[in-house]
Amino acid sequence: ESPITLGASVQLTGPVANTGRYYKDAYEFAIDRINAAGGVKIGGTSRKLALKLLDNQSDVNLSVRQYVQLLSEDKVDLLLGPFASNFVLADSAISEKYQVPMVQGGGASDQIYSRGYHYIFGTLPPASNYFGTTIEALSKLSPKPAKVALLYADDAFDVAVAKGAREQLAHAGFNTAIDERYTSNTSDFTSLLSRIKSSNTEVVLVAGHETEALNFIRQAKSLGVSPKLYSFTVGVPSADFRQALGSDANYAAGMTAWLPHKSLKDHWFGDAEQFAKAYQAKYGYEPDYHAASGVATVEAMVKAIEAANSVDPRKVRDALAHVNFSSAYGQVAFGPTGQISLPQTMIQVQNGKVVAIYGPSGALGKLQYPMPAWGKR
Amino acid sequence: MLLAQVLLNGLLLGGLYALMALGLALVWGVLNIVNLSHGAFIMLGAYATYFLFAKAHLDPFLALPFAALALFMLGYAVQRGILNLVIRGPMFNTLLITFGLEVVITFLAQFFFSADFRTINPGYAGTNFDVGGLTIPRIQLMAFAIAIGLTLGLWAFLLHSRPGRSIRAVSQNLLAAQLYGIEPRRIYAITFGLGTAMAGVAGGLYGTVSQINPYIGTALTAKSFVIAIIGGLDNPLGVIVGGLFLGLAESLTALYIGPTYTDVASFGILVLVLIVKPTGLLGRTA
Amino acid sequence: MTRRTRRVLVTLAIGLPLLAALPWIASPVVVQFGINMLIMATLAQGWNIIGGYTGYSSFGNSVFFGLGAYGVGIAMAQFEQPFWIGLGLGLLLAVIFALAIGLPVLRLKGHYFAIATLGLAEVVTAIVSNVPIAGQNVGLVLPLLKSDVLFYELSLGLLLLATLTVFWLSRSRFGLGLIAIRENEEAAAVMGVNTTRYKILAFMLSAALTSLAGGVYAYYITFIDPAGAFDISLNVKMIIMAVFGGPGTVLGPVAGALLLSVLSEVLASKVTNIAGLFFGLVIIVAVVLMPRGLADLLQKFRRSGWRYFAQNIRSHRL
Amino acid sequence: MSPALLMIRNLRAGYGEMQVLHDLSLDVQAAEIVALVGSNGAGKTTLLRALSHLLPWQGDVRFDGKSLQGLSTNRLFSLGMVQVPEGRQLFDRMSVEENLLLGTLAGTARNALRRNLDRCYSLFPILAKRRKQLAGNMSGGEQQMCAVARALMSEPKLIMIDEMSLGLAPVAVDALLDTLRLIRTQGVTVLLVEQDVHSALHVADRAYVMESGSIVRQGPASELANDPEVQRAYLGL
Amino acid sequence: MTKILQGHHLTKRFRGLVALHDVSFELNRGEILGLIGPNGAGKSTLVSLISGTLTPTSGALTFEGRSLLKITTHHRAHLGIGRTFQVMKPFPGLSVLDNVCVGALFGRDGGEHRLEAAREAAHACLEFVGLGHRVHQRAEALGGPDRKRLELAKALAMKPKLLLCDEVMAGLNHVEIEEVIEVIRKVRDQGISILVIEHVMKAIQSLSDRLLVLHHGEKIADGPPREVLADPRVVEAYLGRRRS
Ligand SMILES: Nc1ncnc2c1ncn2[C@@H]1O[C@H](COP(=O)(O)OP(=O)(O)OP(=O)(O)O)[C@@H](O)[C@H]1O
Ligand SMILES: Nc1ncnc2c1ncn2[C@@H]1O[C@H](COP(=O)(O)OP(=O)(O)OP(=O)(O)O)[C@@H](O)[C@H]1O
Ligand SMILES: [Mg+2]
Ligand SMILES: [Mg+2]
Repeated sequence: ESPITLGASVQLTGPVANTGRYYKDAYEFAIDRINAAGGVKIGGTSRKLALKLLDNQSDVNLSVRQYVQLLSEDKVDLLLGPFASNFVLADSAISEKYQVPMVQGGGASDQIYSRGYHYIFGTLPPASNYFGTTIEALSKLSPKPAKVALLYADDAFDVAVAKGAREQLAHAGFNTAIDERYTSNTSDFTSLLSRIKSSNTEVVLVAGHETEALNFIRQAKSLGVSPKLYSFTVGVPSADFRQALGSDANYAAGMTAWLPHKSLKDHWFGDAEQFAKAYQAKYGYEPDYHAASGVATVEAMVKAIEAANSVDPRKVRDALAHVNFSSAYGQVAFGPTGQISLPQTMIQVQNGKVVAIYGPSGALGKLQYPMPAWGKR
Repeated sequence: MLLAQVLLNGLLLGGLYALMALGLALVWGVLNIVNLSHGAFIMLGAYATYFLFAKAHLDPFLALPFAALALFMLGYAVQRGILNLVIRGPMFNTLLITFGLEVVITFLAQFFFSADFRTINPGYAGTNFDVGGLTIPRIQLMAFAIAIGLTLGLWAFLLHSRPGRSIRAVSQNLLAAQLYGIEPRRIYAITFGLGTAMAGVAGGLYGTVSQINPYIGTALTAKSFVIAIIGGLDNPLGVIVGGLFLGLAESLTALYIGPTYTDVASFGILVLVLIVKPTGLLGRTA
Repeated sequence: MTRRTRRVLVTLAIGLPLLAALPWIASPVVVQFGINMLIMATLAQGWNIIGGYTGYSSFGNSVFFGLGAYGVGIAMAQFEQPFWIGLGLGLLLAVIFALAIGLPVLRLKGHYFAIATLGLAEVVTAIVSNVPIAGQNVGLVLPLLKSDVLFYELSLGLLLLATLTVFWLSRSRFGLGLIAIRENEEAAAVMGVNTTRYKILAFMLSAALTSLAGGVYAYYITFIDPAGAFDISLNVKMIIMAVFGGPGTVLGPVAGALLLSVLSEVLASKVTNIAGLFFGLVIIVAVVLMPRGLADLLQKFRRSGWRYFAQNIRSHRL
Repeated sequence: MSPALLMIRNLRAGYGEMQVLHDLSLDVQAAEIVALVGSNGAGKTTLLRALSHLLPWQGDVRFDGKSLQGLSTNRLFSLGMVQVPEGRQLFDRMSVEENLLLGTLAGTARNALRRNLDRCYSLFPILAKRRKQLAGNMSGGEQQMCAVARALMSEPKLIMIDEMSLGLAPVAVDALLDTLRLIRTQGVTVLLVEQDVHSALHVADRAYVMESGSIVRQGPASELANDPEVQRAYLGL
Repeated sequence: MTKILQGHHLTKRFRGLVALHDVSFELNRGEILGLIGPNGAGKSTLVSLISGTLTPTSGALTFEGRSLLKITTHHRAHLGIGRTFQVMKPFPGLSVLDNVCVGALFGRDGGEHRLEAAREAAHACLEFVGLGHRVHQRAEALGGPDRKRLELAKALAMKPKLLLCDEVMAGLNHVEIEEVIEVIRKVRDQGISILVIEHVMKAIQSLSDRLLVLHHGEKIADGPPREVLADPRVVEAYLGRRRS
């Protein structure tokens, strides 16, 4: 029996490689495990999974061509996604043209799902709700923070995050003293930080990229800017982030759609905790939600193939629309537009460890609030 | 107070900018090589300092001279071994070849150093002191001082020493320089090496205030262009002016107009300066 | 008509129909690659007019490309107009832009011009990412058209148009005027070449061709944002392809685009994650071995054989 | 006769495939002014370029008894051979004074520098007035003066001048010819390429006539000046 | 005799340096005017003012009765002003023929618009100055004197009414100078007015109808060659003792 081939083009080199490579690891990890467990059952026989992975060098145009190559030349059966919303936006046009479903765990922008495409499915929850739990947690504080700053990068994903957060902040009755868009990949936050300091803003919410979070925190320290809390959409859950900042990473809050918790049961990995252990043992770093979401895409694909009892793209597509299973990543089921809906959990770095603070079901841990001033740590 | 603080931030940033652009301006002004790989050398300097700091536990400021030396040797070798092969060809060739170099260096950096983000984070990183209500970050201040010092040193060297004059002579008329006893291959390599050594120092300092990864180079090259041009190429002092100018312009734009407009401001100024005074703020008119 | 031109014509007469028929005989990957290659070649050819013939190394051509792309993007995504309207809009934007900035910027010489246009490219990118009708930095999503054949033929047509334009240029009074400007602008002016007008016309011509390519690209890729549409490394690629092939020649840029595209494509799909390294090395080696481009190689290689490369190194090194 | 300061035997040189100099032989004695005349394209400039090793050559060339084979251009300067090249080749974006300073050897003492500068300025007063001006902005004749002055700065043993009087006003030519005579008395040797054959033969001790890359006539300058063949070909008499 | 070119109180400053100071002059139709003066006197500067590559600091210029001040460089070429450059400016990458062709294509009245016709005209010009045997070489490969000839051919191809020659004989030997003198005479015989700058006395004497002498940017003499060359100020500033 020939294997079922999944194709993907991800960022193994180039500026986005830092996160892109998580998807490579996740895809390989999931496929190995599924194959070890016997593979995919179709019509009574078992077929193995294979992966055809290409490096798009962080170049959108190249990634588009590589997806065409995967479909027409390498004749892969089904598609897994790249990392990041702008890649998914362009690449999903190929899956739509060829009518082969793509399940991706790397793009969360609302734009991906607003085009009425039928062949794109995603395991990252909607951008607009990223700060939901964080804001809920904030409104439970007393005294309630008087001034909040909302800073966001100007790319599709972060603009969508900010839009949601803005509404939720207003709804929860916060005074948003600073609401500022900044250029993606900027390395200088000193002007914004000085404004935050001089306006005595207490809570800062940053929707941006990992590099920006790093620079933000380092420059906050050097300018002695210490609000009572700051929270970042990305970076905080990743090991890389904590390693780069050392002890300066403490108190940084963030969010994740996934934590390696025992309660997340999985057909192949047992539960999320076991998954995380096995993953770390193999790759030498802690998995964060990118890895988990990447694994979930492979699992969703397998579930759909088994449900459709075929690798026919259209049948798999219809089956994907109806999958609903529990995984190490969480409950996977796609809404009418193709996007999953998962709540975010607020987290904070405490003594170099990621601690869950607040989830959809309420408080999970104690928020260290306010953060001590830089000089008093 | 906010304005004063932002002005200060801008100035300190500008000092670092100036140092970043210094090597580019030197190599461009003297060798007429528009070095698209300049940012990649800054990146290498940052990594050199990082590894000396993280692996050899050397204070980053003490590591700078070693980083500079390493980058000097690398630059010397690159010029002797590669750039000198095409130096007499059409102007575009150096542009292309340095573009190729950038691709290669970046690739190798990511191959050997991985795409992980790094920071040079000594114990005193991020400390600051207060002067009359202004917060002055310590590392930025030291970086600023080093940047200004190096620039002035280079300026004096180029303008008033015999080797400096020889360097400029080679750039202006290769044939005459040879006829008058100057060995151009060595001078070229030394100059390029000086340029990369400057980039190395700038990179080390950059790493102490910002995160580093193999891909920071391209953006830094662009920034260095802006500064070099605003300042003018035939005078290292111009680079200081360009750096400070840009630092201030960006900080003020971020404060008053909005952080997404800093690029409009910095590159807008670049274009305006070019149109009004192509030789830069301090340059001589032709 | 010399023997050489006749040979070129014969090659074209056979080659063109073959190229046009390609989508029906080749695999979709090849078509996909073809679209990309043809667009790149058009860009290189567009750049050739201002950079190769006039001697002004523009780094602003990515702006024309972006304006072309946004013309189509805005017309289709924001106003639901047909593609052709968008193409026209982009063309208009680009040509007007070339005219407006050409006047001040084309007074600059050499590297200064290059950097000024580079600066302009950054400014325009930054402005567009703040303009609501262009979708700010979030970008625009265009309707999906599932016909790669159409895109292929469009791109081929564009390249043909660009190449014919350059061919005409190479043997016209206008073209000689541009070359004179490239070789010595002051002398050209003294001999009666209206340098300002010629330079701006060349810039506008270059802008027009480049923006058309941008428009086709936008519709084809279905999603544009400032970083993608105004990508400066795209501009670097145009230059590399044109220079690699031989700037200031009719077919050089096309040959350069073809060769480099094939090379980087093969590398990207075969040695996938070390493609970047190879690409960089190839550029370095190519510049060292053939500093005057493919056109020169083809001309002289037959005469001097492999010694050609050694001679090049000897005459260009220090 | 003592061995020549510059001795050239069977020199062959050219551009790429094209050979320009054919087995050329020529001697220049110490403290002598030798003129080299010849029509357009005879190869005079090529000879000077080859001597400075700006072109590859074969043959035997000795300076001060020492073979020049394999010596790089910049080494020749420190041996005391300097050249005022065709087209002047100034450092255009440097001041006149910096141009002159670059004409000196590394390590020249400060007062020697001063003395040489003063000598050049008194020779060409206009250079003193323009000392801070960029060389590239000067008039054609001023540039020629600057180029000659730069060559004199290093107190060379042998100075080779291509197209000496190019663009110089008659007064300036006179001044220059006087200077050449003067430095000759100080032991400097001069190899002069000059289109104004009349002036050249007037100032030179000996002269060579060159045609198509070979020497066709040689002898004392006064003798050649009266040679009817030379008169017809170069003086238009 | 009508005046083709007149300069009124022309002054040109380069920052602090006054290169031309209050110079007035005129050039008659069909005349050859010699312009001499010591090095740095401002001769080339004057030519640049006329051809439009420099603009005067003050003063006025009229060509065939119309003011030149607002007229761009290329337009002056169309009106019929052609010049050569002392520091030569060939189009180095083009063939000798194409170099000259540019002149034919864009010169007086916008030049010849047909490429073939322009080529023929250019060929004729090259023959005329004695470069007929090198038409297909690249301009780069020409030596100094041949470049001078090329400069002249380029200007002639423009079919100018007024030709400005800036030291076209420098670097030529006496015999070659005779040839160029002959060429310039022939040009004049076609009715073209000429301004020549030359340091070769023999050429200046035999060519010029009139001489204009500049010294330190000022006009110190203007008149028939014989008189001017005998003027003690000219002798002292320019000719030197040997010629006196
Ligand atoms: N760079 C070059 N490439 C090819 N040929 C050249 C080059 N320079 C000179 N030549 C040729 O070499 C020959 C000798 O030229 P050279 O310049 O030495 O003559 P010359 O005696 O100095 O004459 P001139 O009076 O023109 O200065 C000429 O035929 C010339 O065309
Ligand atoms: N761009 C410039 N900047 C500054 N000074 C200049 C410039 N161009 C010319 N000069 C100066 O103006 C004066 C006149 O120069 P010009 O070239 O007109 O002299 P010239 O009479 O042609 O001399 P020559 O006989 O040496 O060619 C010179 O002293 C020169 O140094
Ligand atoms: Mg010569
Ligand atoms: Mg002059």
